[in-house]
Amino acid sequence: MKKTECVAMLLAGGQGSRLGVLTQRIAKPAVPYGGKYRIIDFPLSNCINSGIDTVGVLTQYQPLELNDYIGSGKPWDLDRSNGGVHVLPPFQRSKGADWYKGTANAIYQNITFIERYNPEYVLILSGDHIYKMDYAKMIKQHKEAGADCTIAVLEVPMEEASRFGIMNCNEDGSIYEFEEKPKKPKSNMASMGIYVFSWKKLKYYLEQDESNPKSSNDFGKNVIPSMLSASEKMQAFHFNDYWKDVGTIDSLWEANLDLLNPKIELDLQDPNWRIYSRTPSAPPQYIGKTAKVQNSLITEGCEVYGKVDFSILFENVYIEEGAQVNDSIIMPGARICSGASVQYAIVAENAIISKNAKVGERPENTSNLQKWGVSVIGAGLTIGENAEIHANVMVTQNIEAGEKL
Amino acid sequence: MKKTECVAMLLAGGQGSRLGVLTQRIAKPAVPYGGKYRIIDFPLSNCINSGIDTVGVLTQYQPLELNDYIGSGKPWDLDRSNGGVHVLPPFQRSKGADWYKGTANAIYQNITFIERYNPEYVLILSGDHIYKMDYAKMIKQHKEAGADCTIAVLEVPMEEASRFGIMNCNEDGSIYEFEEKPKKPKSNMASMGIYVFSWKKLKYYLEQDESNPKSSNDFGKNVIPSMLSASEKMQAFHFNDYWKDVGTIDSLWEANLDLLNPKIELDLQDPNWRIYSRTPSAPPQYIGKTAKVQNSLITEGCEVYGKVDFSILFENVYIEEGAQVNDSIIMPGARICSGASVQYAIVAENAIISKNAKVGERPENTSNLQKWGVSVIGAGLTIGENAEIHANVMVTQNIEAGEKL
Amino acid sequence: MINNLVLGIIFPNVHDDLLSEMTANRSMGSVPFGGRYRLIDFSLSNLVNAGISKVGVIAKSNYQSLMDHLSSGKPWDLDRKKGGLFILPPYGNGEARVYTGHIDALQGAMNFINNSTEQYVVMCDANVVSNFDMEAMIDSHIKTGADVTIAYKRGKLPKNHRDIMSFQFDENSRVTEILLSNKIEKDCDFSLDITIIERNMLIHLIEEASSRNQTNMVRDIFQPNVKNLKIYGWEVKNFAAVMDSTKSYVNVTEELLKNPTARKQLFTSERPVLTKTRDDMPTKYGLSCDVSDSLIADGCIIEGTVKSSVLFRGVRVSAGAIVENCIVMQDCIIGKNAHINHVTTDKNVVINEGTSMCGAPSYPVFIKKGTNV
Amino acid sequence: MINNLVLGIIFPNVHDDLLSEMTANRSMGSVPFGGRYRLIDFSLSNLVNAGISKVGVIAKSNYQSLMDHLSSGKPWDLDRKKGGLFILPPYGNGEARVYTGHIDALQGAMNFINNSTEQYVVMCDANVVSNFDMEAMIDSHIKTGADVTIAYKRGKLPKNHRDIMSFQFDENSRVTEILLSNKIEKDCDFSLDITIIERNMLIHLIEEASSRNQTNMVRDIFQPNVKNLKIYGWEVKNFAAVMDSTKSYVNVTEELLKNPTARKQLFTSERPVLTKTRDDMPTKYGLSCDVSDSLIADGCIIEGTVKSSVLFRGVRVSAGAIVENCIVMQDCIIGKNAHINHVTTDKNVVINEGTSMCGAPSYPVFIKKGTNV
Repeated sequence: MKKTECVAMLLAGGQGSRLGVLTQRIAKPAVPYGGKYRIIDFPLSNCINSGIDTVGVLTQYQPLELNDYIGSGKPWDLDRSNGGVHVLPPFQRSKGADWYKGTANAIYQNITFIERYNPEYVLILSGDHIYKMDYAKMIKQHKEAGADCTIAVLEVPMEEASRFGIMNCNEDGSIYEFEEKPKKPKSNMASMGIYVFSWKKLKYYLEQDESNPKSSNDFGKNVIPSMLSASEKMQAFHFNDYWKDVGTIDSLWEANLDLLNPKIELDLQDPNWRIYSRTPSAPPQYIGKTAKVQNSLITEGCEVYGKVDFSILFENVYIEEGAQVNDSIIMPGARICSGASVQYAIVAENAIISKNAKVGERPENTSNLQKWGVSVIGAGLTIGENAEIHANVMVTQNIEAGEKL
Repeated sequence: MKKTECVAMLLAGGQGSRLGVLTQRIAKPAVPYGGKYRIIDFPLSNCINSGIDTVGVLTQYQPLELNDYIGSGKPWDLDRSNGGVHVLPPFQRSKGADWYKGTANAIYQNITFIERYNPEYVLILSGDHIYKMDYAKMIKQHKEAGADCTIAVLEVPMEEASRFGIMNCNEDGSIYEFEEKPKKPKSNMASMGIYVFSWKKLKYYLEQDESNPKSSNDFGKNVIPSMLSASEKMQAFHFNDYWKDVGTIDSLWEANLDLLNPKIELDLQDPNWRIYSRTPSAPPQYIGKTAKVQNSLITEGCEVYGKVDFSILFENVYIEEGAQVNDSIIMPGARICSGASVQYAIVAENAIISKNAKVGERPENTSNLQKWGVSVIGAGLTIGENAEIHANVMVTQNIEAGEKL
Repeated sequence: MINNLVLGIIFPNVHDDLLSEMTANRSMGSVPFGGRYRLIDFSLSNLVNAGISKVGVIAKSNYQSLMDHLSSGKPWDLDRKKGGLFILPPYGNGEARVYTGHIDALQGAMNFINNSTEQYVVMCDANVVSNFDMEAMIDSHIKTGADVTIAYKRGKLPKNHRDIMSFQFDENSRVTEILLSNKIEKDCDFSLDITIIERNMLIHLIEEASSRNQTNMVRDIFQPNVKNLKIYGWEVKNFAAVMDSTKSYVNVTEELLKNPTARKQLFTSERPVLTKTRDDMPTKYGLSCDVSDSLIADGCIIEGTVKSSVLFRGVRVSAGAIVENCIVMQDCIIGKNAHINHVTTDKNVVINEGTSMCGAPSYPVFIKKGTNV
Repeated sequence: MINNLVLGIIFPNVHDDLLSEMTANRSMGSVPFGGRYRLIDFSLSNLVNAGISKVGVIAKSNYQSLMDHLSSGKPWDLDRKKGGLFILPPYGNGEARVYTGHIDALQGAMNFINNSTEQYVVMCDANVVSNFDMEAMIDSHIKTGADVTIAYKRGKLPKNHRDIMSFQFDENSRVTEILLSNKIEKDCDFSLDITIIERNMLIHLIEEASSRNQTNMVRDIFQPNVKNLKIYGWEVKNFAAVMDSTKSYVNVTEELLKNPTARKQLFTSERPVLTKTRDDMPTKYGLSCDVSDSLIADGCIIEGTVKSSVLFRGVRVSAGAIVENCIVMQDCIIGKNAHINHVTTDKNVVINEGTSMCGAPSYPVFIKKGTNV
């Protein structure tokens, strides 16, 4: 039997409920990002660029769009006779059926899948982060250190450390302690949720974990702590480049606009580290005579006749003459009508902002800065003429003309 | 939006528990058949040959092997940019998650999938039958009759009619009554479980059915009867060619050996109606000097040095010199050692029948003909030297040398 | 269903000489057009959108870039087990030589045509840009019982094209006369070189003509047989243009910028124009950029001024640069404070910092692939 | 990982003349072999099984059947976005002409080679049948620091092959002498024409040689430079055969039947020989059939006698027919009571009812494609 050195397992099952209306009908990894990508493009592209061509994607929440998006894996060069990308939903066995109970259980339920490739290592990834990372380097370090588990860590500002899972390390990089959201963090090394395991070890601990009825079957809460307490060799792998968790509306908005920030290094056009995506067939973008576009990302299929500043337009967005879009993200097929203004907002797929409607507010214009935040218009909704949507509102149904929210 | 005339939905979720050890780790539609096929090759090939290129495959039981087998749909020419074959497992929504409760519920849960293609008609298929059928003819009749639902029916011997769902029809082919396994059947027109629905009607009845908490959400038990009682236009479509339900060990065995019966018309080599399958890379079959092969189907990768008569060998089967195989089905990778004899049996994948072991019995050699039946050896099992497996035994674990069962 | 009823054939090389500057290292079919396409994409998409699932491309020379572009046919959903895309280059078998006209091109592909089972054939030249309902044209061909149906456009004749047919019709759109004069000044009905014919009739006509060593389909088959063959016209009312010179290539592009209806008809979502993707990121508009009235593909970085121009994928317009009335092909770099006007640059051209190049509306300048100016 | 480190190049046409009967309408690479393969499958599978993911096939003539066989490269997992399979036919660009030797073939593909980024190149001729661990050969090339490593086999020299090298080595397997005599009678170490070289060095050597109008890689590059270049040999211990005549083609096939070790080495499941599938059903053995010592592909129907023969896909042996010591290619029909012995039939041959054809072991008869006997 042919051996595959490393199989990647991508946890894409979470609902991402903090993204609210954006993940009502799609799984979080399928959320659009950066003008023509989906969040999942990043781990998938990282895999193929790192030479990992066998990837299992674990799904259970609203997988239809994600399944179709992944398809045969062609856009990421992951359609292979041996290996390639496989979507792994939960399933029924001859004795009973289970949804995935936790991250570790999801892997446990797919042991058969992993064993078919007879791997030395298993790489655990999640579908919630925007970053470019060479997993091959991490696997190399894992091998060279003779580790049982290697965890990618990122330095975070000390004051934010208590929001993360923190790894406390010895000088040689070995981890002696893991604290989940510690009140008094001892270090600022946050786990990125990216693990390399030696497969034999992982299999042992997954089986142990499964037989413990009290476990919540989660990597961070159960598997990593029990490996630590059994003194397995755990190493930290340091990562210093751009990394962003896009778990909240504000962080998703920020991560998008980071692409417009010349100080932030996230080059999506690097020929040595392409980020691949499945793109629809759309004509070139047309920028009309009346348009004024600055500091923005715009993609094919868009037509722009209004003003666009510091914003990201996905495919087939239509900005009418006299419309204005600032500091916003406009997802595929949305239309901003004449006289409408969209600021500090995310407008989801195919939404329509009618004439003279206003969506979102600049922080400096808000009465209560404490309550300020990015506004979100759900997919396919219509905001009526002259309606006003204030800051920090999540719109989940059509808004009548003139209404204020 | 582009319109697809007809979307096919293939119900492949059942466990097929009557196939016992053969479906312990794989779904029934993935059971090998005919030397190089799987059961699901028949409905999939029928679809593409009928010009239907959009197929949803509903799975929930042990789908890993089936998913991999279907893959991108390439072997059936069903890897399409628009349409193609899609595997549809159950999933979680923002409010709750459900396994497929019944055949109708499985379709109900995938209304979103169907609606994306905006079809006029939906064809419901199952993955349990061996037959070649031009669905285009059935859809044509459905259209011309202006029917709401067309059900494919087959004439069965009157004495067996009470085992089937029986359609009672008027002279014009319209169905006035449906009886599930009637004790006193009024006709011998059995439903083949193949339905064409006008999508709007089906959607309406699926939603009605779903809102009825007493319904078991099954086409035969609920949806068809309620359409009939509402006087919707239901037509029968007559089918006269080879059709075989492979739901039991005996019928699976029979359906295989039918391929060797010159009186039975099931041509798998017809250039106008190819049955496609995903085939592994194996060298040509080698028939050795000591071999004696008659009236059998043998495929690539086999090596035969013994006697094979009235049998079907799948890929990479090895028959040693001095071994004897009669009236049997030997699935991929199995090995029959020298001196062993296999008769009236199904030997599943990678099983080993050791030296001088005996598996199965001829009906004429059985003491009690009432209890006679085909014997089955489960996948990967070893039958020890000189062991004897009598008729009608399903072997689910390794058998020691000399043991008798 | 059109599927399995009609075979498509594209001639990617037949008019290479008309765009000689752009076809020095590529076939007509692989000339870039419209910001993100190659000319062959339009013919291929028309065929595929009409439901045709088997297409032969009869190549002659300079077709390596065409092969790279078409590869397995996946973007057009033509990577099929049955049918799909067939590239038929010269020396591929005993028959195929480097051809000169449609007749010997078809003669070289006779094996392919003979072994097909489709009843009809649609043949397209690659220098036509249009997006129309070819299925309707096929239906009309079948309904009228025509021997040959040829798509035509009403308008001014493309004058550089020596072999362009213009038609006279009777009241049923049957062609009564075929003219090959390029002197016609007023609007006329000229051929788009998209032709439907029964496969068996095509085989017969080609064999007849080859046996007489004839090579020119228009002069040797259609014109002499206008009375014997039932030739019908099918008017393309949508935007359609025949490229017959570098200047007409520029004019057609300008038309797309000026005329929103033309753009809408060519880029309708009903029948998308399909092409190979390139994994570019969205185009980045810088802080100081000034862009208007332009068609722009993905992967560009624009920090300067772009007006009434078409930018292909991966073009970089540096700060202070001005690009007006230009067609800038893939991966060109316009340096700081450079200024180009009425210029067409082929792929990978670099306009250095501060350089100025200026054509005239009546005489656009063309800069060859890979040049550093 | 070999991936992205080594580029593969196959010459499917270079020795067409050696199998002239079988290459009348196809390239050497598409000659059927071993029941279900084409010769090129062996080179391609060796490359792919070594982890190479970019392969160029430099075609010359008669390559339409080769293109159909290779199509998108899917069976070899070579339909990639990065790398994959590239067919490089003549007239594809300004450089590529109909070549005569390896040097001008490579010269015509220079764009492809230049634009690749791999450090090494493995070149294979298509008339060699073997299945060996090419990854180990590549590792050895890197470890020894050789300029060139050539795979060789110890045994009797294939005598019809004019340009076949035999080697003398020093104790480190470095080649000290290259002989081109085909008079050598005893066992020698002869080349399998599978060559590893650094890409940049290859480019340099080819440019040098072309500038002198040289075309023959063996005579013009390797032989004169045996002292300047560090040329190493790498012995293939597995079964390996060079096809240099129709007779040797038959002999190699016979060897596969006679020698279980050869069969096992060629068809190991560790490194499967990959080929295009055809959707045939399993082979049907009739009631009265008598089959022994034969390699048989799927899709056959056998009602007669088959002994010591190879049947390709879709062959039909009718009742009463006898096939002995034969190679019967795809879709041949052997009629009732026909008898053939020591005969090789190309594709689609029909042997009519009762007909008898008989070659000798030393002189097998060959029947051309599509013949009705």
